[in-house]
Amino acid sequence: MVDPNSVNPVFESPITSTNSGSAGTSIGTSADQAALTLADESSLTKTLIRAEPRTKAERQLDVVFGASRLVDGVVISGQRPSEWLVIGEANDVSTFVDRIDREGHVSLVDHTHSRAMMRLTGLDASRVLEKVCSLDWSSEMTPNGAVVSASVAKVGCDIVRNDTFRHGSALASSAPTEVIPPSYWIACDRSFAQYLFDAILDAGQEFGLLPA
Amino acid sequence: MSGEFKPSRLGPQSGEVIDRSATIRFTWDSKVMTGFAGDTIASALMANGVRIVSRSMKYHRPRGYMTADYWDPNGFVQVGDDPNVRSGHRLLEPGMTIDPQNVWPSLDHDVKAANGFVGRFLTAGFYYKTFIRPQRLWPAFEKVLSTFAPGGTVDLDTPHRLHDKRYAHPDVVVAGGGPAGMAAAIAAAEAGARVMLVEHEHHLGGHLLWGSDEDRALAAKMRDAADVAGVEILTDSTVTGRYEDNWVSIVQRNHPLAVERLIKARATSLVVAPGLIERPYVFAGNDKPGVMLSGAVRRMINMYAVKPGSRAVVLTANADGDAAVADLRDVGVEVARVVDARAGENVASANGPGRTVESVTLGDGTSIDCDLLVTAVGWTAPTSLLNMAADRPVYDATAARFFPGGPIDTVLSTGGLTGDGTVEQLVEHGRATGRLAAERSAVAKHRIQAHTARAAPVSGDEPAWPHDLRAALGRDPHPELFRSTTHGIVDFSEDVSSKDLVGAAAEGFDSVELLKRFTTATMGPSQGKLETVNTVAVLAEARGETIEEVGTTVWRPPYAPITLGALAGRIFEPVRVSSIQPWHEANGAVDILAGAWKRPEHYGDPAAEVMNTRTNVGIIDVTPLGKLDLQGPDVPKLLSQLYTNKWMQLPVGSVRYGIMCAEDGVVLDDGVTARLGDEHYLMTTTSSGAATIWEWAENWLQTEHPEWQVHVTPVTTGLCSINIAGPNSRTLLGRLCPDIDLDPDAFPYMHVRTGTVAGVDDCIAWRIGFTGELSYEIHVPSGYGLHVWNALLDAGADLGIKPFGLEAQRIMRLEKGHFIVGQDTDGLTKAPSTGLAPLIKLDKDDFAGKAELGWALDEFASAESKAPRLVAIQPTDPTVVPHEASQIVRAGTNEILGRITSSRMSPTLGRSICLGQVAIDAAAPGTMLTIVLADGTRTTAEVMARHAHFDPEGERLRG
Amino acid sequence: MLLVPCPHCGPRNASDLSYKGESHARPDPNSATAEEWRSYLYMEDNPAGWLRETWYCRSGCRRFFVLERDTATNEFRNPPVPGAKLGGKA
Amino acid sequence: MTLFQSLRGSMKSNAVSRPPRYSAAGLLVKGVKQESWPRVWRDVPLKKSYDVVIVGGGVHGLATAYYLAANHGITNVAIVDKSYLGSGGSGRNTAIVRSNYLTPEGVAFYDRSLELYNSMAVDLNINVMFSERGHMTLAHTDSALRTMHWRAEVNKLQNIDSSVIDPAEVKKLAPSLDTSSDPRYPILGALYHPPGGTIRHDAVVWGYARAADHLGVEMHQKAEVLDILVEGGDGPDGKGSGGRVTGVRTNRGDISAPIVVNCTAGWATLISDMAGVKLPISTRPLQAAVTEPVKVFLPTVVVSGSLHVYVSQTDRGELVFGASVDPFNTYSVRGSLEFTEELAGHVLELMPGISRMRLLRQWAGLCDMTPDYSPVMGFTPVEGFFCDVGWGTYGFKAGPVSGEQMAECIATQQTPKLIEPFKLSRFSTGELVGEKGAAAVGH
Repeated sequence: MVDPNSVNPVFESPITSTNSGSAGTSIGTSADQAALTLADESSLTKTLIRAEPRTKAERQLDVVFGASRLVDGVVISGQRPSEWLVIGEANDVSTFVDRIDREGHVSLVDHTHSRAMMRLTGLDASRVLEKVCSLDWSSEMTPNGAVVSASVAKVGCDIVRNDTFRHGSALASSAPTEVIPPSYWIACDRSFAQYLFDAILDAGQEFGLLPA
Repeated sequence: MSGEFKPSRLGPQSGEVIDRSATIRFTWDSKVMTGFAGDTIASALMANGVRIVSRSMKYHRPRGYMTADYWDPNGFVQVGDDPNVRSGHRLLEPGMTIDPQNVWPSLDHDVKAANGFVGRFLTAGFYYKTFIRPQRLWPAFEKVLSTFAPGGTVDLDTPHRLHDKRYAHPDVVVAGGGPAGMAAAIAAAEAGARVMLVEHEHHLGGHLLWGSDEDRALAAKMRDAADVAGVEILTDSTVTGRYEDNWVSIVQRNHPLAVERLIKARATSLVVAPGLIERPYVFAGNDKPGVMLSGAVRRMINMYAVKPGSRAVVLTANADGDAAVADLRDVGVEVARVVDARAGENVASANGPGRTVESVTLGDGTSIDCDLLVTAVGWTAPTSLLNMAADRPVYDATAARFFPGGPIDTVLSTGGLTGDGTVEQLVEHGRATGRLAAERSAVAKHRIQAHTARAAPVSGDEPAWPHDLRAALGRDPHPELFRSTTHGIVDFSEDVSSKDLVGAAAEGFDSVELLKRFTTATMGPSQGKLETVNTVAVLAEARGETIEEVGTTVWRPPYAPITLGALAGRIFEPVRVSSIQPWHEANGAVDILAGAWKRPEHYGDPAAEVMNTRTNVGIIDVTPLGKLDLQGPDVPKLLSQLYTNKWMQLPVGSVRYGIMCAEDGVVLDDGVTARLGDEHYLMTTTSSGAATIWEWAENWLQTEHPEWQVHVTPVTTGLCSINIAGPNSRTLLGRLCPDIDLDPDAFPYMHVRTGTVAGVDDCIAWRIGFTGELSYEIHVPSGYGLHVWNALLDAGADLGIKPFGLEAQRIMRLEKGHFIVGQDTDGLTKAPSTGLAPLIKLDKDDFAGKAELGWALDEFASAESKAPRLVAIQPTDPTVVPHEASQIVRAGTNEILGRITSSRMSPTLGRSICLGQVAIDAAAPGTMLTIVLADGTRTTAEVMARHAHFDPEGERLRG
Repeated sequence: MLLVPCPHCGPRNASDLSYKGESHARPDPNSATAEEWRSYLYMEDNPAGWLRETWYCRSGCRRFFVLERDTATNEFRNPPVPGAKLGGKA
Repeated sequence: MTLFQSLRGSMKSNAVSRPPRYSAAGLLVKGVKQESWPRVWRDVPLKKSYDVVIVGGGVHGLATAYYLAANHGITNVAIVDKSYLGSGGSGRNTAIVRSNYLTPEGVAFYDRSLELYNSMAVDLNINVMFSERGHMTLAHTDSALRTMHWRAEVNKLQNIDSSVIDPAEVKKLAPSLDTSSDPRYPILGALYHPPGGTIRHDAVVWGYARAADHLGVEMHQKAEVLDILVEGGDGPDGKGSGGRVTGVRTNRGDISAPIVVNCTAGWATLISDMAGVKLPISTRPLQAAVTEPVKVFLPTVVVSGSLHVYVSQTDRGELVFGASVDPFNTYSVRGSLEFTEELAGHVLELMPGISRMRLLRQWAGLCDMTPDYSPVMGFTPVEGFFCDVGWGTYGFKAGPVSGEQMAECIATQQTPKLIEPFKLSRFSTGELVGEKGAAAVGH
């Protein structure tokens, strides 16, 4: 018998099938813009930090509800009042989280396994979201950096728009004339992940959305 | 009859929208015909000489095109599996199979037309007055009557083709693409607004399209300008409704991929510019084929190059009627007589004797032969969208039509709906409206952005609200023409005549709403677009009142009918699965849907799964179990508030069971909570209660006790939960848990430990006993859930490990006598009824339901208690398994004493076992109950002393 | 679709929130008479006009808050200050 | 003299001669003579005083008036309504009737209603088009199926024709339903109730109005109640508990009456507030919709609790749909788009073949919801002020029996046994009615 304790566990994403059920039949999108993609990023480390107002932790996080920022390789997302999600590679997140002052009513929960995550990127990304979510995805209402929670295809999701930065680093700035396509991190309860991935792919079919 | 006029295609017309190079073949009533691309079904049929399109609903009278547009009440056809297609609007497509509806056996020879002869007896409301006696015959009558149902036929095999939906957040939606609507859209877009311009028809331009060449040139120019300004143009699309806070529904019928797409637009401003709908005139014979409205004639000639008649009489009260005269003459139709209503002339009847118009009798008695009678007697203002914004239209007798009532901040109107004018005046009014809409949207947007956390910051104060400084359009005088000296049809789709209305009013149905209900006028598919004003006018006349005094009816959404497919769109039905689901599916699990969760009910033989678990060891995936991570110094206070029992002293490493009640004392949920650390707890709830209990906890924390420091975080699927049950469970877990001491003294029943399972860190394991066996429930980070599951199966192979499903778990818990909230309890079951009264601790200061539970305990203890008791029950005949919900009655009577709430054949005991709710006088142990089985026979059963049928002392689970 | 002015998220579709009904103060369960308690449980003001009611922003910020709405017109007024104590005994 | 005796004293004087009977022969005669029918009810001036004033001219108010006159000889009765007769819930419901309730008291009550509906055409001389087409409540989950069994078993013990049928039988009764295991909510079975069906709701209103009118009852439309006159109560202005009613104030002046009955739906709270009587009611709209007609294909009434939808097809071929009440309290009846979207989605899950049918019209009516899905009937803490309110979404089904029982309650000054469970005081004693045990969509 193999010693089960000797087998190294490997993280399994809840999104086990990334095959688009239907070929992306694109309309109204020229071929050179067709880089509209949906990528599974569930394996990123996510730590939920909750800290009451006026704690040191709140000042360290320094992100208001509805906004996000990149700091020390992690994205801090102000996803609810007094509630932040820190997203990044495991080492970066733990380094960051270890520095958080725990004085006062501050708590941490590892959400890596609770929340699946996918990234939708492309010039038509907001048009895809517009089909599955009732929010206004214009840059006035949901600019780069915005964070919002909403129902996507009937699943509760936390969404971060980060066109110009990712965990790890800011994106290498492209030529100034080039349009930076919008990019959204969509996090949902792990158990819904496969359903949601498929639903978004399906909605994006008309814009040529492909799994990345 | 021979020599009857047949409409035909004209030579090329300068405004035609058909493409003569693209011929389309189709069938009508099984005859092959051809038309052109750009034809509507109506124009193609008319070009092929078709005059009779349908039969009327009640009297089966022959009907031809009257308005020849979307609203034509006579133009309903069946296209393949699509019933009730508006042939005046639907574009012709190659290979279309088009058939008439409501005909039997055929369009030309309709037997039910006999209804027409007895029409004088079939007055409105006649059904109410007949078929009363003998009452037993009514069902037979009803069967016959239902064969008279109008409309097309549903093919029940119609697939739900691709329907799509989309949300939009435009600054301005303009409903109507005539000159004013286009102008409004252009002006708003030029002012910086995001604009959607929605036109019901296939082309922008409205009435310009059937006007002069200059009109059409203007339409084309504005269309281009709208494009340049960045307006999103949606043709063949309809704004079907305006709901709360300018939630605007738009049905797009010409989407390239979807059959139809429903767009839900949160419009900051809505501009209503639908134009006007021409009104039919009421007179004898007004529904004969050959009677057409002026707009229909002009569209047919100018847009579709169809000659509608050879010899016409035109009743005109306005410039549109005059223009129809000119158009008819231009294409060689003899206009035998222009009857000028402005000069007091009138039409009294359109006459047969055949099925189509052969002559017209004028008001002065003159009779003129003709095959076409055109009327132009005024308009209905389609104020539906304004009605939906609470506007009530106001009648203006001078202009002989209704106008919008008061102003609405975010809903503006323009075009013919608001007044008359030259094209230039309409365009100017439209532009002013578009600018105002854009300015108001900018203010509203500023406000929303300023109040929305995630939005881009806005600078400066909110701009002042722009006032409506538009110059109003004028109102041209128009004669009031509703009904002639004769009676005719008012509601063409319902076959209701003015005579019916007068009769109904005399009977007392003399308010608009009662009249509507009694006669069904305005209730049919055209929903009042053509007939509302005439209905009101005829009622006003009957009551000797004015139209203002009578008032009008409220137009209800939708503006135009919407297919169920479009409303449904893509159907989103989220399904949740645990990390282990791929294994279950690969290993023969039969799934069950529990709420949104898809989970294994069993793997083929639930009884064998029970026996294996009781004998060896079984594992079940219980991931759906609700799990809440609780942190903070005040967690015990929260637990004390939520559960009925005590929580202030729970030691670290312990697990406790509790029930939760609502404030009315009714059982809400149950489960165990473990204390993992000083200020760290893990609560479990029932699977179905997970979301509710989370919200319930937040509610207490946020509204009642904001001073308590507790963070509640749902971790249901962050932790993959596996219950390991059976005599071998300790041995099995021991092989995978190097760092947890499983010795019963070190890790007793109702305790919790954290450690490594199969190489996975941060796992939680606790000992509980839902199944009644020695069992460990482990919670592992979900990304490793499948890994641990496989490791258990591998490590337990020699221990007889087998997975078990929900059904085996249900059997085992019933053997053990554990109740399930929501099955063994119901919406009225208070906590004492479950048998867990000792868990209600009234000496706590407060907890949810405390007040009611105090009274409930007193009631429960009294001899007259009416509260049911949950008891274990065993049928006398061990092979009889009463189905769940079987009623327990007093012997020899039908008096209900309770019911079976759970029931199974126990594989362990080899007999049937039950839980049930019974009245106090049937609850004593040893009581023999009478149970009514599904087939009506009765059987007996005994009330047991304890809930547990199996191992009542709990020796196994504590082992 | 009604827009509900969430004090944290801004205007949100009503379907993003759960309606919790009229906001009534909870009596002390230790001293309330049965009549008082059941009046709290069951009786409603149910006015056709301004009503103080509790909403829960289920899809958004997950906060409970009290709003005032005119039940005849569905208009809201007095959006509350975020974080204020709601309902309750105070 | 007791109130009962004084009421009895008022009988007979208002007797009115009977108008021509409705019949096929009558129709023929009128047709030949080209005459019109006399008014369905008289249009008479409002008097200064009545023995009983009924607020609300819907099925409940009209039935109460009719049975007061027909069964108890109390005819000096006025019905006042702020709009036209049947303008509220009576004309907005989806006209479904059934008696397969969950509790014995519910079953007994609604069964009596069904009995009255059954004989109504003859009793009132109007064809109310009662279509006993059967009523099916679909179960999509084990727990729903268990509840169906529960209802069926309770029903059978009370001799109600009600049973649980399997998907094959469901398919036989309604071939348009998808009974395969493919849908997200597969049909696992149904509670089948053959005596349930539909009825023409307007005809019920007009039938009661016409019959009550013949017996001397007066109908006053566009007569809005502005206040209820109460003296001696412990609340402000002498209203509330311990007071007694003396009349009503209307937009057409004061009317004195020793008995005032609140038979409103949607406005029950507002009317009761005028008497100082507090109710356990929240007002919510219930929406409904109708499609364009197509040839008849659906022979029974189909209800799905899990999918919150009920549907039937009229003899005219329209599908009539209803759902559950709106998610928040409001007095606005403008209707919503989301209602139609959800409705269509759910209907197409049940009947995928009808995606090309078109929704023609949607509307809403106000429902007064109570905590236990059961009405509030009978006496109130104000003497002479009676309530027949809180009818939620099931008021139409109960119209006839409510009228009959309320009339008895008023005439005898005793709470009849059938409505004993529905008394207002249950909300202070905590003895809620058991329909709460399972009700979700109660149609």
